[in-house]
Amino acid sequence: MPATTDELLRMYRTMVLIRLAEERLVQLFAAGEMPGFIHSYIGEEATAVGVCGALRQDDYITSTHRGHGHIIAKGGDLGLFFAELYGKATGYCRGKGGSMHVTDMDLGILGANGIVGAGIPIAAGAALACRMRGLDRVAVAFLGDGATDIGVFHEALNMASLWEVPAVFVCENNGYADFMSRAAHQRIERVSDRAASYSMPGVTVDGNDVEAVRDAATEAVGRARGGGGPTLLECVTYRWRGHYEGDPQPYRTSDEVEEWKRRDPISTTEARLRAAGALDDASRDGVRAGALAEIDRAVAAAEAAPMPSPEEALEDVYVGIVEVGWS
Amino acid sequence: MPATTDELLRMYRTMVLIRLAEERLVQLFAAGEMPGFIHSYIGEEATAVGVCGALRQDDYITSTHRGHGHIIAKGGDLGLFFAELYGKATGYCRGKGGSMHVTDMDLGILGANGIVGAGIPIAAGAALACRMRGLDRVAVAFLGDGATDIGVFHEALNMASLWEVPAVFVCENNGYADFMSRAAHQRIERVSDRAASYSMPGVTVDGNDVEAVRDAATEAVGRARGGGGPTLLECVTYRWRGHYEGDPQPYRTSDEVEEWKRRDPISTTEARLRAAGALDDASRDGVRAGALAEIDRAVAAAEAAPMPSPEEALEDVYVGIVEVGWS
Amino acid sequence: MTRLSYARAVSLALAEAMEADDRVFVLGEDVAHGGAYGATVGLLDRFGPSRVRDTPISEAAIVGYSVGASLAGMRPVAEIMHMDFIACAMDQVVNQAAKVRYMSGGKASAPLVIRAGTGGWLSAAAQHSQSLEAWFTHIPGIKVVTGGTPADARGLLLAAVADENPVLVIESLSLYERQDEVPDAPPPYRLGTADLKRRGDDVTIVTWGAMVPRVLEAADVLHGEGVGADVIDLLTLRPWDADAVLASVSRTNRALVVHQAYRHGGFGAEIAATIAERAFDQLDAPVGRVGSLDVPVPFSPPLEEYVLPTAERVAAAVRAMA
Amino acid sequence: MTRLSYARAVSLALAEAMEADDRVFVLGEDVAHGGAYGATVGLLDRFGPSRVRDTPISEAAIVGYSVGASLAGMRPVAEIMHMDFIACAMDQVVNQAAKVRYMSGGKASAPLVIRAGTGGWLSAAAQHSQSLEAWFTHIPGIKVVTGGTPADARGLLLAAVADENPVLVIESLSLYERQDEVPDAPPPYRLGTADLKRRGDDVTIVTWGAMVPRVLEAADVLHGEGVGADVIDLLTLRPWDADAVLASVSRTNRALVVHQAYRHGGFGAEIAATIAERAFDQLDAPVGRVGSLDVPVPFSPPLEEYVLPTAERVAAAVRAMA
Ligand SMILES: Cc1ncc(C[n+]2csc(CCOP(=O)(O)OP(=O)(O)O)c2C)c(N)n1
Ligand SMILES: Cc1ncc(C[n+]2csc(CCOP(=O)(O)OP(=O)(O)O)c2C)c(N)n1
Ligand SMILES: [Mg+2]
Ligand SMILES: [Mg+2]
Repeated sequence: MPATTDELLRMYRTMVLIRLAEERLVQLFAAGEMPGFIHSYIGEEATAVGVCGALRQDDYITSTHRGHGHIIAKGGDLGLFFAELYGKATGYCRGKGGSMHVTDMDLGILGANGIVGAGIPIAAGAALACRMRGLDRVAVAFLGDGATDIGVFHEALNMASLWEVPAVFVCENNGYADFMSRAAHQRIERVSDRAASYSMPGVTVDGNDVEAVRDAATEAVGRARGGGGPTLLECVTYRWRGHYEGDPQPYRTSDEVEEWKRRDPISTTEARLRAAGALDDASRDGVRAGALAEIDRAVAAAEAAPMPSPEEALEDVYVGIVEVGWS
Repeated sequence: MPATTDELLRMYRTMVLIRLAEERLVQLFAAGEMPGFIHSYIGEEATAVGVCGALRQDDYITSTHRGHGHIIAKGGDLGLFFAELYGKATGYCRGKGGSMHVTDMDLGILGANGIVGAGIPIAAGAALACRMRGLDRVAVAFLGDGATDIGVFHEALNMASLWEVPAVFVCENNGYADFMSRAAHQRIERVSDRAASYSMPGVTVDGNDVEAVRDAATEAVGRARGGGGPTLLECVTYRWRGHYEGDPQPYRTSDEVEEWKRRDPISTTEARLRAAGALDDASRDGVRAGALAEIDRAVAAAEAAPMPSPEEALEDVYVGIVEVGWS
Repeated sequence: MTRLSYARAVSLALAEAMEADDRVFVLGEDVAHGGAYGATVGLLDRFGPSRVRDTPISEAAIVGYSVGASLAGMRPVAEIMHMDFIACAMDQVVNQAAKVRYMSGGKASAPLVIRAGTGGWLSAAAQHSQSLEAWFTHIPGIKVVTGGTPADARGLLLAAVADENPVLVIESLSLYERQDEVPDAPPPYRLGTADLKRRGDDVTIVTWGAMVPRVLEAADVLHGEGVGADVIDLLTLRPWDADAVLASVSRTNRALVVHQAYRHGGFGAEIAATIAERAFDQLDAPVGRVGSLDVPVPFSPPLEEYVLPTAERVAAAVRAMA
Repeated sequence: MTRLSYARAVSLALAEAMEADDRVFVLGEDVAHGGAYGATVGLLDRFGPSRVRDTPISEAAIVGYSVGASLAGMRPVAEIMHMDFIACAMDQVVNQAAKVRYMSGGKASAPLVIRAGTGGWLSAAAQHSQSLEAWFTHIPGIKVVTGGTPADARGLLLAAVADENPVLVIESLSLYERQDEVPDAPPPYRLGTADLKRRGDDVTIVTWGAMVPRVLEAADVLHGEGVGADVIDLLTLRPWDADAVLASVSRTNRALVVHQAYRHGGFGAEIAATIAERAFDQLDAPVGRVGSLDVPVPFSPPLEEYVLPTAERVAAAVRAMA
């Protein structure tokens, strides 16, 4: 079932929100406001939004180091999100996680991950739990192309196929793993060809086409939910910015980047909505203004929020135990 | 180039030697003479012998927990071998390694392994070294079907294809990983199909047909030696005995075992040699008698050899350091 | 009371836990076949293949699936056949299971259990004989327990499954066949509480796991020589019962820590350092430590026997403190 | 003498080692691009892609290939970007590299180097900030070294590459930008020998890695208070220079061990326990230990600053011993 115009509009709005939130983050980071690393999702919005468009709120996802888009697409609260990235006490993780560990159990966000590939078996295990509990939920593991080289990817997919867990492995093939182009880290035409090693359906889709992603995800999610087992879904996309903010990117040409910018998932969607008469300049501006206002509110709240007090570091290690601090 | 009758006869002799040595080991183990575990290679002889028939003495192999056949096929010294399995000071590893760790650097045997799959990157790394050193050696990693599920298999093959290392990954698909049938541990028709994940040639061959194994190995080894990169070579075979000596094997039927015994790699070869006029009852008995005499000598020497003195445990941890013992 | 082997006590506890709570399931290599060392015998017949899951040889995924399943409401109990193999799953144990709660600011928790068959005296050489508890006692976010008797193995495993945190349960393979009394009703075990296995006033011996019977043997010998030993079985290594240890040391004024793991850098160092620090004025002798020699575990029995600690060496260490 | 950053000292040592010995090559994620933190800058241009190898994200294979290549005559230097990621390669490090010599009865050896970027103060949270040396100091068969200055980082790395054993080289990411004098000719470093970084008679402070500059800072402060500290930088953690430490303690009669790693179960416990045992009669106060609090490393700067040890806490610990 293709997306209705309403759905498309909703996805468009989310993509714009991600883009603008990321742009704001980039500015804040450059201004020295954000501690740690930032891995920008700009350019890949259609993947997160298309996939999450196929999910219910009670479905699970595991995210990655490049996870901001996933969090927002799954419905994450922008205020809690920004506060976390600022390291504030009011953040999603009370300031303990930061950019790479945003978690929202109410939305099925089982955490992002600082370890490449580590979320793959975790999502699959959550999918197994759903099946064992008789729930018709599914779990999506987001992962990069680089993550398909690490051992646990292989182990997790083999086990998923064996147990027919209701999982979808969404590979965001953005052409690079760190500074290494895909040709420099794996010799294989399509990432989705790796599904054959597990007799699992492998699908490749234009990751910059939110409708195509949403359709492919809907099919894979539907199969999983219906007991038909897991899918490896490759979304071919591109990261516009460096691996991390500050990456000088000597490993690629600006021509290559510009070429991909011409395939901007947001402009593409905008054009479609305009063609369908569902968007004009005014409503487009309205979408952007709405997103910006939301971001402004979130950032302002985050900035105003207190840093955690040092002793909060002692909590949340174990259920039922608070550690001893410096005396 | 197919094997000459002479070569076939040589391979036959080695298979018989492995079979009879393993049978002796099984007896000794049952009689309580051997410490530790024993994983019998009986029934799989054609794989080790066919593969090693395609190798030079200076080529490398890494072996597995089920490694006795590899050691003997690569030219291992039966006396050092038995002495090691007895835990004697005169053994290959001075009694420190036992059945799972036989090593002979002069024969390129880089060690067996108690960790499933761990020898795969080690062989590939040795292959890389050969290439970097400008040597035309190749390295073979022996591995089981179960080992193709563990992460490092995937990582090692991906890197091997990327770097075109002169390695051959020989999967001895004997239908089981421990007590788990192949269908219980992976959902894929041929193990060799996994090669496609690395754009690597994947070949499946009858692992009980020593000529077929030798031919396929010769091709793969030749490709590797000539700079054509690695191959995943699946040899379909069967282990006649339990996973380890003492395994009650409730997980399979004796019919299944008997069926495979009818495809005994040694009888098959024998029949071919007879048809070629290269073997008759007398020479067959001669081969067996020769092997038994060699085994008798090795076992007698091993039995007569001294156990290591306790303090020898303190040596061989580091080059240049001897550890401190109990005072 | 029933006489059970250690392995049978483990399967009893697993069955009890699965009976009591539908969310509990077991996974691991060969577990549906009873397990490589027989710790899961009978579970498949009783609970069926959905709750007793054979896995491929994929230690990282075994633990990773357990993390995910626990986050999503189940109570997985994963088996790692030999503790040495946990090296293949370290990221999932240490960077995922142990940290997910903290990194999420308390939002998520991963109540999973990892059972690991551990230790030497199997003539199984360097990759099948290690006691690696020190890797985990160093890591905040996971609990570590180990029983040295069938009854303790059962009680601790039940408590581990009931715990809301990830728990590593170390089982001594060399004790698997050992039989002992196990009470009919599962007694409550509190993680973090040590057990005084024997009482004596001259020295405190702190130990755990496979060394428990060996230390008790040594204590018998010492008793015959007129030396009385408090034998404290820690049971939980993280968090460990420092109060019990220090209370005993304040009475005996001498302490020895004994474990099977390599002595050098073993968890015994933490205990010894803690005693030496916090009981500084009470000690009549340096805190002793007995553990494996600083070499990998060798295959050949006389070598292995030399490298691993024995009752005799424990007794000798106590005598040297007199 | 030249002023170099720690990162630049590392790339200098790599270039020197590669220049001196054709068998030396480097591999790891992004190393051909200079490395994620710039420790391999310039090597690709100078030595070419065969000896400077970018790898896929495959830590186990990075170490496994290194083991194989070292067995077959090469001298690999593998980079693990953050030490936390070594969790993905533990089997190859601990069960393979560290044991191949022993298991083969001395037939094989694996002269490889693993460089691991380590530690916190990066606001990188729990999976990118750990100091895990205690996992390896517990394991016989591998050596462990770590420098706290650019000169030491360079000298130790050269010695590690020249060593016939597998060596883990821990590099402190928080020191990477720190500049200091580096001698023109590479001085010989002997693994296993500690360096007395500062002399004083009142207390012995044993430390390493990222804590070296912090401890020296504390020693300055203490000096101003009339307390003189011997600051011993271990440099090699396995095998560690117990003689140097004990000699110092016999003079100062007080000892403090300081490391960035979690205090609980850290390698400091081994050192403290050893001092407490072997210098029992010489100690005027319990051996102190300062390390990270027993929690994962948090993201937010005030939390991280609270959890990791500081110069101030080191000074406070010494004052408490007076
Ligand atoms: C196990 C592990 N190794 C290395 C890293 C360092 N690292 C962080 S992101 C990254 C690249 C990931 O590439 P990919 O999976 O394609 O994701 P992308 O960044 O392109 O979204 C690497 C190597 C890590 N976090 N974890
Ligand atoms: C990492 C690891 N996990 C588990 C084991 C226990 N184990 C030893 S052999 C084996 C089965 C191996 O199966 P396969 O690779 O097919 O080899 P086969 O025994 O059939 O020759 C297992 C699970 C191990 N040695 N290492
Ligand atoms: Mg990528
Ligand atoms: Mg098999």
